[in-house]
Amino acid sequence: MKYVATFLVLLLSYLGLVGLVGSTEQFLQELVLGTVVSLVLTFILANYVNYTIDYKFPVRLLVFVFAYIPVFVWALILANFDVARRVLSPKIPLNPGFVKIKTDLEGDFAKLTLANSITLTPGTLSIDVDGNDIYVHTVDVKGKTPEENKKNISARFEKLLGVIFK
Amino acid sequence: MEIVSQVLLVIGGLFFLLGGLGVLRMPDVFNRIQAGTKATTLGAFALLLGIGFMYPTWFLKVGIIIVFIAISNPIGSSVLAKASYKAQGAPSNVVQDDLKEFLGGTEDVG
Amino acid sequence: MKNFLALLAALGLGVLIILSLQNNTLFNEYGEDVTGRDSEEYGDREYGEENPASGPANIVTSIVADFRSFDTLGEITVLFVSSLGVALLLGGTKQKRLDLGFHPNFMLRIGSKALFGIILMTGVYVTIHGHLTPGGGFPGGAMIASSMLLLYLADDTFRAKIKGFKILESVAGSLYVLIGIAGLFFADYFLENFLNNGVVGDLLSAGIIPLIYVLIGLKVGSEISGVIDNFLTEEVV
Amino acid sequence: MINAIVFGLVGLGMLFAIIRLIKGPTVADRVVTLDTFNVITIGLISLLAFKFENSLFLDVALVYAILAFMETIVFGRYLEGKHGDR
Repeated sequence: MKYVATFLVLLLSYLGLVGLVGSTEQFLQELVLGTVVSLVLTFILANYVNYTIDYKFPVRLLVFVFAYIPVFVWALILANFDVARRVLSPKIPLNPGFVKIKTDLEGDFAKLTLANSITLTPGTLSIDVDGNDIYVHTVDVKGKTPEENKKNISARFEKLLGVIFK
Repeated sequence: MEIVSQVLLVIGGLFFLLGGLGVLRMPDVFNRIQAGTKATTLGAFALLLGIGFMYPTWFLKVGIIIVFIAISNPIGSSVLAKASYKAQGAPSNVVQDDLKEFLGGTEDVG
Repeated sequence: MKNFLALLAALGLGVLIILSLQNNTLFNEYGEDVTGRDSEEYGDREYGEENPASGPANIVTSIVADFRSFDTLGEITVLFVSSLGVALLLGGTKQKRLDLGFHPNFMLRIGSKALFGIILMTGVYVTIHGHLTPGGGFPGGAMIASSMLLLYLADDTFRAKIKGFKILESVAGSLYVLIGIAGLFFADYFLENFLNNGVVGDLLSAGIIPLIYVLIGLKVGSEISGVIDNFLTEEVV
Repeated sequence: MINAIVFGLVGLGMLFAIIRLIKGPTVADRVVTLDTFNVITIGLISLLAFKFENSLFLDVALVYAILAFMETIVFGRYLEGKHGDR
């Protein structure tokens, strides 16, 4: 199964790089070449990179695209207006601190996605992940304990990510 | 289509401006990382999407760049944040510092 | 005062360069267009046309990998010698990863695996499309090596199978010379093009240039990866 | 018209980043600013693709993005290592 996942990732990135320019014949040439190259690289690399995939993957992808990404983009836009408000005010309002957030997610890619989302949402920047703790720099410290911070910062993402990465 | 693309381009430019301004105005390293990363990520998304709407055949390539920036930008800033914490410790105005127990305290190295 | 003079000198030079690119009679008494003085014969290639005498859609590539292919052979020899020097100085027999005393953070460790595919495929794409797009073997090889560097930096214990790289490098180098000798047999000169030129803009066009660029990409990528490996490992005492 | 506006905005952003790059009191500040500056440059290269209507500039932008990311990682690891085993 890991061979299939690696092959798909490599082939999709090749096709994305080639793009849709050119005639159908050219595209077919690129497709054949990309398949060959991806096959060769798959057998070399599959042991280094552990991409995993299973039969429920299409459903998860749909949930990711249609439920997670809108929430994420909305949070990103809010984050930028927050930054703009802070930058443009004459005296920058700050109450910074380093806090710890507990997460219930299992799996490395799930935690990576959560950490990336935390970085791109209002006022927070994830610094490191250690087991089930995420260390975060926030501009505005609100709660003291990891649980309170979780409610403030990451709860809405965790619910969705729990569905996507089982 | 053209209108959408032009609006997106201007939005992208505005957020790049905001990123530069944020890096210039924020008082310490961690806040600079925050402002810079958020603003330039959204700016790059908007600008690249604007280009994609103008020339629909480029959409796949634009998508690859967007995916790459979406994954790589937060990782880069987290690496930088950890390195800056190790290099100069927490800034003086923090209210709470949970990171100290994890990364260890910093003695003054100058 | 010194700073001011330096700034003035830099500004003056900038103005001179900009002026010299305009169509005026200040430097050029006929007022000719100096910006468009590339060789017309090779510069004006249309996509979808039958290929002219020799060479790909990209004129820089046609110079590097066709007209001056022998020089390029010399260049990759220089790279080979420098990587050999690094291996001679720093390489040993029993090696392990250098213990830096600090570890990559979680996000880099996992994220590198997600990004590795994109970076590697970009290197492969740039290498393969060297005759169609700007780029080619040297930047493509550098991208492949940088994907390796990412894995090295993101994982404390990672080591590539460096023996495979050495084999790849020598095979690629030998094949380059073999292609040159084939040119001697099928055409007239060493490294002369002996394949069909095709149509400008196709994937299979420009004769032996794509082959040569793929070989250069493999060679550069494996050599720089070997150098990175030598710098990040140490001998077991 | 639209080109001039967007190029102007992006250029101003670069200018602010360069001021911080020169001023930045510590190495960490400069590296952080360079990271921001690189992403702005990616945007600028993509804008060139828009202006010259040539998708090859997007390849350049992608390669620049990858190299900028590698540069950030290398500088970050260097900063970490400079201050010993903490």
